Amino acid sequence: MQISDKDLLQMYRWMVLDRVFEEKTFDLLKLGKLVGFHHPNVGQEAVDVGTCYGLRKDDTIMPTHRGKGKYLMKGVDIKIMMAGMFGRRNGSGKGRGPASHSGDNSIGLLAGTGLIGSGIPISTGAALAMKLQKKDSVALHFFGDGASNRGDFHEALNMAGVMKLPIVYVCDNNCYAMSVPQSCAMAIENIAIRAEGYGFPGIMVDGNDVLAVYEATQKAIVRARKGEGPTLIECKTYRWMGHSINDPGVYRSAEEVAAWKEKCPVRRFENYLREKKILNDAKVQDVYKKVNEEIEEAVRFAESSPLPLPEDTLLDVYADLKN
Amino acid sequence: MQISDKDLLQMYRWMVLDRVFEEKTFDLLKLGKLVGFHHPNVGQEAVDVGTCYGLRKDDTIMPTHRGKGKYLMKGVDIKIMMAGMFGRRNGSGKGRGPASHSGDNSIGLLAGTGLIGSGIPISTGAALAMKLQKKDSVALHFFGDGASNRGDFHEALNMAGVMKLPIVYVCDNNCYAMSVPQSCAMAIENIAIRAEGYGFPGIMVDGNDVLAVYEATQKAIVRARKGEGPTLIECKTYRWMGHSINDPGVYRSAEEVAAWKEKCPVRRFENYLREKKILNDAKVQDVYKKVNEEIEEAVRFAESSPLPLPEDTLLDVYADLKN
Amino acid sequence: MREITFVEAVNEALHEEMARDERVYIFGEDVRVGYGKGGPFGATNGLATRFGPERVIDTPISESAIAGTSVGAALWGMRPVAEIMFSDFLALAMDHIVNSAAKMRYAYAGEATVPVVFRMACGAGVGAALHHSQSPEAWITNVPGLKVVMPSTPADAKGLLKSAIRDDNPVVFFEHKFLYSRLREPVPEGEHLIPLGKADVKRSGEDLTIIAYGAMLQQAMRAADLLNQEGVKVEVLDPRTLVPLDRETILQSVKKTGKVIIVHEAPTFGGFGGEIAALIAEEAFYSLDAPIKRVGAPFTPVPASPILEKFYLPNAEKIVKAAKEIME
Amino acid sequence: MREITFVEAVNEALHEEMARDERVYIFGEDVRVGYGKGGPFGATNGLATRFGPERVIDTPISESAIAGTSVGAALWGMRPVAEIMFSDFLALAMDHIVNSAAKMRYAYAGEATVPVVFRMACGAGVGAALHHSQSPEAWITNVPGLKVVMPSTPADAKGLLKSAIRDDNPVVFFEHKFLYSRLREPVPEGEHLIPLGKADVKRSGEDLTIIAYGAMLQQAMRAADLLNQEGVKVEVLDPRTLVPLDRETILQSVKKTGKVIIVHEAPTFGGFGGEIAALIAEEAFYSLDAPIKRVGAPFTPVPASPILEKFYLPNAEKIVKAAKEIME
Ligand SMILES: Cc1ncc(C[n+]2csc(CCOP(=O)(O)OP(=O)(O)O)c2C)c(N)n1
Ligand SMILES: Cc1ncc(C[n+]2csc(CCOP(=O)(O)OP(=O)(O)O)c2C)c(N)n1
Ligand SMILES: [Mg+2]
Ligand SMILES: [Mg+2]
Repeated sequence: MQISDKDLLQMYRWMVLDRVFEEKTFDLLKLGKLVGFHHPNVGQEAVDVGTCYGLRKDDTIMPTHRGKGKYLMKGVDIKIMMAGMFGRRNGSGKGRGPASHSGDNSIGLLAGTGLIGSGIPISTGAALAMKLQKKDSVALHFFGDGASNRGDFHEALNMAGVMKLPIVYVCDNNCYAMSVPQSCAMAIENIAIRAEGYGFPGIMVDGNDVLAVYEATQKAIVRARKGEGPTLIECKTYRWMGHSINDPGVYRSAEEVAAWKEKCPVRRFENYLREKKILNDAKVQDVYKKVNEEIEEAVRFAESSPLPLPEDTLLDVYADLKN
Repeated sequence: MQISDKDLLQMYRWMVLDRVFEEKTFDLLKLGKLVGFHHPNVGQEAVDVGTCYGLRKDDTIMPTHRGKGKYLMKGVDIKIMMAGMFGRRNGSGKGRGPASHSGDNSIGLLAGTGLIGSGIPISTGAALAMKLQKKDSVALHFFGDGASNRGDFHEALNMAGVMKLPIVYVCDNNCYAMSVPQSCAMAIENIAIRAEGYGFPGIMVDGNDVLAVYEATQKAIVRARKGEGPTLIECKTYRWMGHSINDPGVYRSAEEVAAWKEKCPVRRFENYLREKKILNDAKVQDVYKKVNEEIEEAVRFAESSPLPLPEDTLLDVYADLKN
Repeated sequence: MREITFVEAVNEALHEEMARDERVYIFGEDVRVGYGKGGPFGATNGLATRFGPERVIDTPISESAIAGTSVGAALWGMRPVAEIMFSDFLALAMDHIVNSAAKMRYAYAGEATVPVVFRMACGAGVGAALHHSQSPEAWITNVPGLKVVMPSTPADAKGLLKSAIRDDNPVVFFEHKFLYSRLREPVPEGEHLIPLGKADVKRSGEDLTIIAYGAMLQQAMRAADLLNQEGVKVEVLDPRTLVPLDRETILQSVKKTGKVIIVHEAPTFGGFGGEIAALIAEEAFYSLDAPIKRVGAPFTPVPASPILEKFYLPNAEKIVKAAKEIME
Repeated sequence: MREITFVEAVNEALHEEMARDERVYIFGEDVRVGYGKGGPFGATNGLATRFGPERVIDTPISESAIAGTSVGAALWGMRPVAEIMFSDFLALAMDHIVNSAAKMRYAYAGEATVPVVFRMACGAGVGAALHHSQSPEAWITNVPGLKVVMPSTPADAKGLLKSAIRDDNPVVFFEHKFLYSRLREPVPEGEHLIPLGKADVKRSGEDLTIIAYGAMLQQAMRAADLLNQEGVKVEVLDPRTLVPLDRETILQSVKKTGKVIIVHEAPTFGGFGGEIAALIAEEAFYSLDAPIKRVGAPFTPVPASPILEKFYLPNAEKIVKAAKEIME
């Protein structure tokens, strides 16, 4: 697959942004500055960037609970996202919903729910809408290895298969669902094979190789736009940190974590771009500097943003009725 | 597989009983004599007999809504079953529950619920109990092609796979779920392949060939008793009649139905046994005569059985509390 | 006015709304053909031939995904009418009704609407036993974000369903299956809209208010007749919409009569009648001159036998008995 | 008596019952290790090391099958303690709780028992937002066949959980997550059983009854203190078990005080408070000398922001305000 240097650089910038954003917000979380749950995505950046790069505005995505990279790539303003994480009135969710489950139809961002796996039929319904509306947009849906054991996974993928819906299911397989390793939750190694049971292709990719992820996604998107139906893409990756701030991660060995850190997707892509002479020290530093500045600015914006008013509680329950 | 002549004859008798019982009770239904829903099983007898023949008392089964053959084979007294269908006080369910969703622990009959597919985890739980109790019994669970699209199918089979539970999942694939043909409900032809996604074997058999069904089931049972885990067996068959008494079956052609009637599992087995000289005209007549008598007697028993008392409504809601 | 059955009224509403708005589509099991006339009950009769299988979609047996995909399609510009064949199966769609549909607008902080209707056949009286006969409205009336509707007459069914389809909120729409083909009444042709959230005084009276909905309205009307013969003037009030509940009309009636009986088919304990009783006990307390009575089913599953089911169901006689207890 | 936290009390009950009866096993997500101390909250701490992974079973993320397999295992001789991590996910297990567990004994016409406990962490106050903070008890209190328990103190949590595990009926056991590590109180060591279906008068008084459960009991006690300072003698009654409800104790109290406030954390509208109010309005009507008040959450999802959540939650001040309205 041919990708321009400009695109490659853009992708790299997103990888770095994703990494730094997650690290930075985790620090803020530890400082008690953020509201709600946050599940750091560090180590899984290649999935975000490889799947979301180059999507159209009228394509939808629904990210998972883990990480904010996909939101940002789909077009959520980083300041608004940060303000949401700070629980501010102008941020994602505006204090009513959590920042990580807020949606925005204008940029094709579908809100999930806090229930693992329940988003799968919701995205599938958006794909059904696209088909009924005779559009060539595509829905991208994200979920974890753990989510693939929910009944909703089965019901939705089966429906998408039989109705040939324009959707790409992306499984962020990071080997664990909270403390439970994949081997304890299913008797198979490759979740992708489940697609066979729904009559469409299931593909495995190295989830730490952004270009492999990108290529697989683009193929699936073309297929979906042509009306040929869904694809399931399983991206094998790993989360470096605990499930959430409360999780010391006692269920896995230091060696295992270290081995995966060796396969760092950001460094790997950086090395590749250096080899291709697209990146050098100066450029890398520049990317990090700009990304850091962008994030710092977002934090400043969030910190100076207004808190919600208590009475905001009562808004937006119904489209017509008032509390 | 070696099967004694005696067993073959027994199986034949069950095939005939199943067929005649379903036809007879459908007539009674048309006469308005039965209470509740009934879904005739005519055409699918080979699945009942091939799977349930030779089960142990400490094995469990959970039949579907369709047909009573499995209940009778597992040991429900035909009179009690009939009395249940007549809504009598001494019959299955005793007027509280419907005859087709009543259970009896003493013979390993698990009650399902009226929700298609919801029984799958329940049987799976019985298999888990067997494993925890370190028994070598097996759970047999039945469900239709339509039920295999329920989320519970997925969640339960996945659990059974990873926990290596002693259970055999039998899919009565009769090509339709009410009016919906399989092709309209899933993009695959062979439901058995879904087992791959759960890490255990999925097997297809001709569901109109009682011996093929028997052989596949026995193999799966041996596997389960040895602690090697579940098997999914898909039996390809067809229901001759409408889904229920209300269903004129406008969604399928007369030719299709006729073609499947050509493949009648009862006649097929009969012909086989005639060829093997195990059956002849006289024996066939004798089997039909005895079966008819048995059913007639059950009907007489049911008709002369007491109706429930209105206040029975209030019984058996809690093990301890009284209404 | 021409008379049609309850299910025909439902069907007419679907026909009209699908013709009016092409974003409306039907999604459920056996809705296309079913038993030959659209679904097991005929509610979707003629829709597939008129609007094509693209807009009248047979689904796999996947209640959770029926509900969940409908939420997604509603978010993405469609107006799905999802059918859950029996309301007992609401339990399977529960997550998407209470956690997805009901909360989406809040999660979006007002930047999205979820115009989906979940239709489902509820209620007992047809010998369908414990898993096909429940009245589960109380399972979802404590869930902010949902509207919950239960019509009692063919005309209300048509007018409320049309409004529900046009509503920008998720609406759970209970259709009592006992009424489907048994209740035939005048129903206005063409545009006939009944606003959600408005109760209807089905009969005026000064001595006693009976509040009843679903199939119980018929029983309340019969009870009113019986009581009238003994000189008790009964007001029969049908809330029609449970969420939002028309508090004013209820309170007005009770303030007038001072006595109230609340009737529903679900078990009394834990039923929606509790909400109505609590409302009255707080807001019309000083107008009450007798205990608030509730008449509902006993605390048991719905039995299979018709003899037992008859004993189980609330009816006019039980309402009259309750009335006599508070009219003394 | 030694003091332990709410979650330690839950944990102790599990330890004791697993030691007592080897048919008891734990089944749920992350119950074995979780965040290092058994589950996300520590409720199953130490169980896996003591009883082995065979009896403390980590499951896939499959709430429906967690519930459904537990029903099957209970039918086949085991006594499962199924864990649904957050009670919001009850919606996913709803079918097996309301249609399987609750109805099995009836379907078997009394020839089976279904001794399963569904434990789940409910409630708000910890900033967990709309899908991890609900109080869904009213979703299931209209379902015959279930018992529904919600303890308010560590001692009750231990005593009720032990009873629930020994009960031959399906029990839904709500544990308020705000209390888990925040409430530390004396809890009897060893055998300590509190019967299901018995309310507890947590404080006696003659002027006003406050009925409250779950995390709201603390608020009711605080309100009682505040009101006491103004000379109002408050009786605080904790039903502890919602189904079966201890009607006698409730009616007795209200008959004594003549005034009642019902408090729960779920939205007021459609909440379980309606059932309690309706009971009182029917059975203690003539003893009442003021409207029945309910204090609950507004009719909105649980908001994410702590500022909003504080506004959302019922508390002692809101209870006092309601009290003043009826004490005048
Ligand atoms: C239905 C449901 N069950 C359980 C949870 C609690 N929970 C939150 S995240 C999580 C693990 C999810 O694992 P996976 O899908 O692999 O995603 P990951 O966290 O690894 O990215 C669990 C069990 C939940 N939120 N929803
Ligand atoms: C959860 C649920 N959805 C829908 C129904 C209505 N229903 C009863 S039988 C049936 C078809 C079942 O098809 P299948 O599983 O293939 O079994 P078959 O009837 O063909 O034997 C349907 C949709 C139900 N009882 N439960
Ligand atoms: Mg994972
Ligand atoms: Mg079928």
